[in-house]
Amino acid sequence: MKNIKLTVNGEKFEEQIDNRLLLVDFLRDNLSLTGTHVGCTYEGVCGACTIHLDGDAVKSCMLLAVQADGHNITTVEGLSAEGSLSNLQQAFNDEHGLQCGYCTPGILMNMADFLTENPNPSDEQIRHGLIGNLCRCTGYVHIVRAVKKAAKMLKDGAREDRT
Amino acid sequence: MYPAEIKEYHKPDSVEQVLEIIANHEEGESLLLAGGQSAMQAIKSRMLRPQCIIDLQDLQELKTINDESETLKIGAMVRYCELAKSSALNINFTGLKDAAAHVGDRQVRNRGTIGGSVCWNYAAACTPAAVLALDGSMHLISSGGETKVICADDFFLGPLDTAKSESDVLVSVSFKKPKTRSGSAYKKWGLVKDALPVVGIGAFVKLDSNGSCYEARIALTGMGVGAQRATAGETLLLGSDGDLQSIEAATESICANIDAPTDLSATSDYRYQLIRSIGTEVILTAFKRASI
Amino acid sequence: MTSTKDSSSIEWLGERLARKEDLRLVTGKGKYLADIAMPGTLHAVFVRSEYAHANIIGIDLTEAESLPGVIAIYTGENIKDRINPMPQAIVQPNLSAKYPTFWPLAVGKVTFHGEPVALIIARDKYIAEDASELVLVDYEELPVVLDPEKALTRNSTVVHEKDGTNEIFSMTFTGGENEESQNSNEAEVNAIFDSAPVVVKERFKTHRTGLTPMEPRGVLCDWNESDGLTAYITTQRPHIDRLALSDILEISAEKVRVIAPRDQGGGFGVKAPFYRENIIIAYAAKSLGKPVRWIESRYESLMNVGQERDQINDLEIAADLEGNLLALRNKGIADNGVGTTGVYWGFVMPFLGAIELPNAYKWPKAHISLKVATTNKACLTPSRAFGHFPTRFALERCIDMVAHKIGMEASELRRKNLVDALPYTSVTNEYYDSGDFLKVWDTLVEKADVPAFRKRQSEALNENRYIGIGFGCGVELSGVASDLLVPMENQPGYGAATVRLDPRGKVQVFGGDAPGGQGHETTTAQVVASEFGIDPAAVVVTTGDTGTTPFGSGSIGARAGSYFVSAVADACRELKEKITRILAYDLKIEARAEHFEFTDGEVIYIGDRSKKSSFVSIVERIIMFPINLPENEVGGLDATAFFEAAKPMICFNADCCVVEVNVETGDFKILKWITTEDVGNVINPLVVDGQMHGAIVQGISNAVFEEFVYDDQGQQLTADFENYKLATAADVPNIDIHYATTPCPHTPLGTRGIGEGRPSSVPGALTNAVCDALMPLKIEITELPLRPNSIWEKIQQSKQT
Amino acid sequence: MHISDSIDIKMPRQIVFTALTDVEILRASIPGCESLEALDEAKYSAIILSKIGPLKLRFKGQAELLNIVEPESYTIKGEGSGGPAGRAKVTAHVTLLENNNSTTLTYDVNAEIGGKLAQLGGSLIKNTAMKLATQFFQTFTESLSNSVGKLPPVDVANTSACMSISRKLVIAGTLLGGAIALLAIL
Repeated sequence: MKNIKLTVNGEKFEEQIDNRLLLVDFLRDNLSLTGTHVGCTYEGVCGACTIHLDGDAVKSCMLLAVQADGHNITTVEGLSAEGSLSNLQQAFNDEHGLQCGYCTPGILMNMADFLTENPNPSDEQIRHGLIGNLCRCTGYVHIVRAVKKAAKMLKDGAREDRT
Repeated sequence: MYPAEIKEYHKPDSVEQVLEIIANHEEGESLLLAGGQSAMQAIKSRMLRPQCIIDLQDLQELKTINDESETLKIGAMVRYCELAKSSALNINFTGLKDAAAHVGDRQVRNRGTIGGSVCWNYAAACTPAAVLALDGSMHLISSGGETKVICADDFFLGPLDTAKSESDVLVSVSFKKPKTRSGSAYKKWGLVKDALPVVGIGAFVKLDSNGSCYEARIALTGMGVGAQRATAGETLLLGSDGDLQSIEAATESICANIDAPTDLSATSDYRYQLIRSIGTEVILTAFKRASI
Repeated sequence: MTSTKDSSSIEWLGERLARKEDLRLVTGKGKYLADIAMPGTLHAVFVRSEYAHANIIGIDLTEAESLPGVIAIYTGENIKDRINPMPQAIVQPNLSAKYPTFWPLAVGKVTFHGEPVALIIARDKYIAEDASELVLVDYEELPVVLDPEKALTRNSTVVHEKDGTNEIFSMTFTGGENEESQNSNEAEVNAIFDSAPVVVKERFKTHRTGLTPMEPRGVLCDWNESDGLTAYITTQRPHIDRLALSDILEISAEKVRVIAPRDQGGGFGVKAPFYRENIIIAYAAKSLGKPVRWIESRYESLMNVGQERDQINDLEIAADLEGNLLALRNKGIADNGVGTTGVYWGFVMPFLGAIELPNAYKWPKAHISLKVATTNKACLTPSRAFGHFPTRFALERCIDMVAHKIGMEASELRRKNLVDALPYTSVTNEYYDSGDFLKVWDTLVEKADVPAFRKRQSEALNENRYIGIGFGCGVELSGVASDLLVPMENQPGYGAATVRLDPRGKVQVFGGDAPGGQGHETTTAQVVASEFGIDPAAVVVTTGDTGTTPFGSGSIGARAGSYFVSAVADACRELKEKITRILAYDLKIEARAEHFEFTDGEVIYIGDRSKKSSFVSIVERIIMFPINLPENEVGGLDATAFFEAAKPMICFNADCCVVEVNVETGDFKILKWITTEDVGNVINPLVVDGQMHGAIVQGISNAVFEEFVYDDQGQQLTADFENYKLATAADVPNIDIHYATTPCPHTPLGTRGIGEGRPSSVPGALTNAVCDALMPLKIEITELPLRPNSIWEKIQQSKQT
Repeated sequence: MHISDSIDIKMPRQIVFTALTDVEILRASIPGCESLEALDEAKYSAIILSKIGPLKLRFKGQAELLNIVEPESYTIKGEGSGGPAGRAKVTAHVTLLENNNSTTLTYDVNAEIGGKLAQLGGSLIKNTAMKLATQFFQTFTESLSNSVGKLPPVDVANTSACMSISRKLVIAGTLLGGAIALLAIL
């Protein structure tokens, strides 16, 4: 057991946890932040559990919760203020960038990070950026469109974005 | 699948502390965790059951790229995403950039490190092959605090096997800057984009003032044995100016001298064909980069 | 039922409305099964067989049971006298077959790698996994049955001994009901083949692949004495699951409530069967009196479900030199796996595949038969385009081979033989109700511009570049009428919906089918909004809870756009009748429903537009103030409607793809994917586009990247996403969609159900394009997966000859 | 999975054969051997800890010996189980050919790998097994050179000696089989 202190979506937490607890389980089970999903087993390939660790998109199933001690985490729940959508979330809604929505939180977290690095991405760059997120419903077409739209919205400063 | 019990977890902030923790445990009890992008797969599947995890993430001293006059020194905890973006690798060591930019996916590159990858030496991994091609040296500190430098040729022993002992800590990977023009490249093929390489090839060529190759290194991965040199191909590049004929002779010679396995991903013959095809492209690129 | 639309119903139909459900899904507020919290929930982990076929000599639980935190462990032996075995009528098709007997946990022996052997219940999922490692099962290995053809031979080991054979199902689909007429039909077909100028005969193989919803399966059960069992299940058919749980566990049906969570991470058919895991989790919750949750890992999922397509089709086509198709002959063999999956049992998929084999072509004659073999592999699981992904691959590929033999453009040969007048009954007796295949086809071919492509192709070849074009098409079921679903799955096909108005003029819709991401909340709201002339935001849709929804057979076979929304429309119209009856009475006019218009929140008398009421007031008046009503009228606005089309309905699509093949490595790139669709009237183009994109990419991913592999001991080697490879965004093309629709005359809104069968035309079109690119090398590919490795081998062979 | 290879040992065949049945040499030659135990006349068990880099897997194995034709050939049938990690079943056929006081040892192994081993192992299984076999024979040859002359002569006609040979070979088989299984983990 270990005591950890960390910030999740701007809120400070202190918890006593097992060393072996995965970060994704900590977020889901201990903090009830169930927007972060699990879609594969040990391999860490699907990307549904992607979160931001100190601003970088990483897979929370490939980290132990104890590793997040002292760090700053953002989950999909923290991507926008309650009652509003970020540009990226809005673009996914506008362009039908999701169907079942299971992979979506991971995709949003990865793409939010991606867009800060690639403010003006090509389709090919977006597709390459999405390799770490499997989606079974959309065929990715609308996802690419949504990310492109979000890039434009961000550039146009269409609205305040907290990502 | 969830990890089996982990009795201890440490997050030291200096190499000395790491060595101390290792020393306080029986051999084989502790595991150094770098980015953890491979190790966690093994831990979650319970193939790996470390009693004690030593997390290296707070070792700031291992996180820098030092572009020194004669060598490029990359801290063991430098991440793929940083390698892929680093301008320090632009001139001679583009091959390492090529490899780092296509390891796994963005999330993996945001977390995985050069040190973790070379120490894990997975059977099909890009970074060890690129480091081997670029003649990297591993700088280790052993339990007594003494420094060891092991060159890539002596470091990579086989899948999951390296010359690093369990009580060693890898602190950096360094590359000697060639005094003459040089170029490097790395490319892989997988069934889906950026997957673990079915075949991955790195090449490094040094050219004299006439543009003729006087030293060449080629490394392969994906053959089931981890990163491996393909010396048979290298000798055929000596004296070449990057002409297609010598390059094709080199890849053909690699095929004749290396075992390629058949598995779920590809047949042996197809791997050879990929060596020919990708190998030619990679070596050509290395020459081209050297000629700029 | 009326099929005419009033003008107000146009407004929301066809609108690219952003989805309502997205607002919770993009903010992480979706509630999937694993997100449902119940205090005191215990966690379940299965111990699964490590062998494909072995007797269970004994199971030692001593160590596992003594682990702190372990609550209970179940094995086949200790539950078999307390739980009724499968099969049970509710989940057994009306097809003559050798149904295996089995319990949720293996009894006596295991029959595939991954079969549940024991169930651990613990306070924590980590502890449950610790305990699972301590369960010691003593196995005695048995010979494994892995090859479907060998399985059907007399000397083969038999997987289910009681049957004495591995032939779980066989059928002849042509020539009528009795053996004599079938034989004479076969003789006629043989005669055509004997004299036909062109015959192509090939063995087509499709590998084991299928669909993997991103959310694996899960079950959360709770029990109390007064309410009985509440079971949250990731399922497409909660009402069937409810009856099955009631029958198997002998819990009176009124005490079983099944809830499919409102948010489900994809289904694609994989969540349509009734699974054995449901039974034992419900049993454990009832026995322990505590909530029990099982969340399937991806590892378990890939070992147990989502495996489909595993067929061999010995297909022959006879044609004349002008490209007229004369006859079709096919002998199918399918690898069923163990067959221990409720509702489908494996063979229902190849059964449907054989029925759908003839596709959109006019076949004067055909002989189609099928044999399905039980093997020691996971049971085939429905996966979008089930059964006919393999048969359509065979057919579409073979048609191209005929075209090559005759020297005709494959697209022309197809057009020449497409069914050109509907309705039409296929050679396998499938009814094609309506549509215009030629319109769809011609639209596609125009977009593809074959002559221009041929020019580009020959120019490219001069530069040693190999590009190719490929075509394929598919007639797909648009919902499944009772006519087919009763004999096939022993379940009704009608759609059912309850529409309930509240006094504030808002609408609740209840549907028994349980979707998994297809956008039903939005499209249903659009239908209701267009019927009542209100905003879709005022409509709330509840699905999948057997406690609140009318009976439905499930979210399967493209039922939503055909059957469900039709029931919704009918229920709305029933309420509109009542609203207008009472409004006419209040307005003191003689008028019926068709004299009123529901638009912009008002109900307006068309004869005098000043005579009207706001929608909210009239609704409130009827629900809350039911006085001064017409004679025999009572208050309240709540209607349940059932929709059944007299005959089955279809939708139709056609694909064209352009590829470039690297002849050095066999690698290929899809340069373009064009598709034309007849989906009937479109409720929401965004949603329909999304369905098409997803289905086509699933088809590509199945055809190229994904494959379930068993070794020669029956060990499943592809139980993770590292080895079972799904296409990533970087591996697949953009999709160019065109619509060439014909409104469906049999549904109230002219809509067709779409999506289920959509991947079926993909593997043929794609492989045809690769073969077209390689025409100079005369390469015909007859097996999937379509991998660079195998293409390269074909190129090598071709170079040698 | 099928592996076959051969090595030349610069020793007469009879000595090699005898050494292959020497428990001390075998114990020393096979990496990670933790225990050896005779269950009955024909069955033996062994525990091996295999280390491949950071992975450490403990396997329990059993084996029996068949078709002994001293000093020419024998067959080992072994099974190793690594618990949750998986299992391996190995049949190894070993033949010894003598030429000029040197022996060519050929082994031909058929291994069936099961459980997580098979699923997570991929192409590494064979390679690692080969590596282990090489390691085994390297140490074996060294041990043999060191102990030559110290080996007791073998009386072929003596049944009990044969029995004891079989026992020892069983262990060798177990270890080889177990080792292959262990290494398959990757």
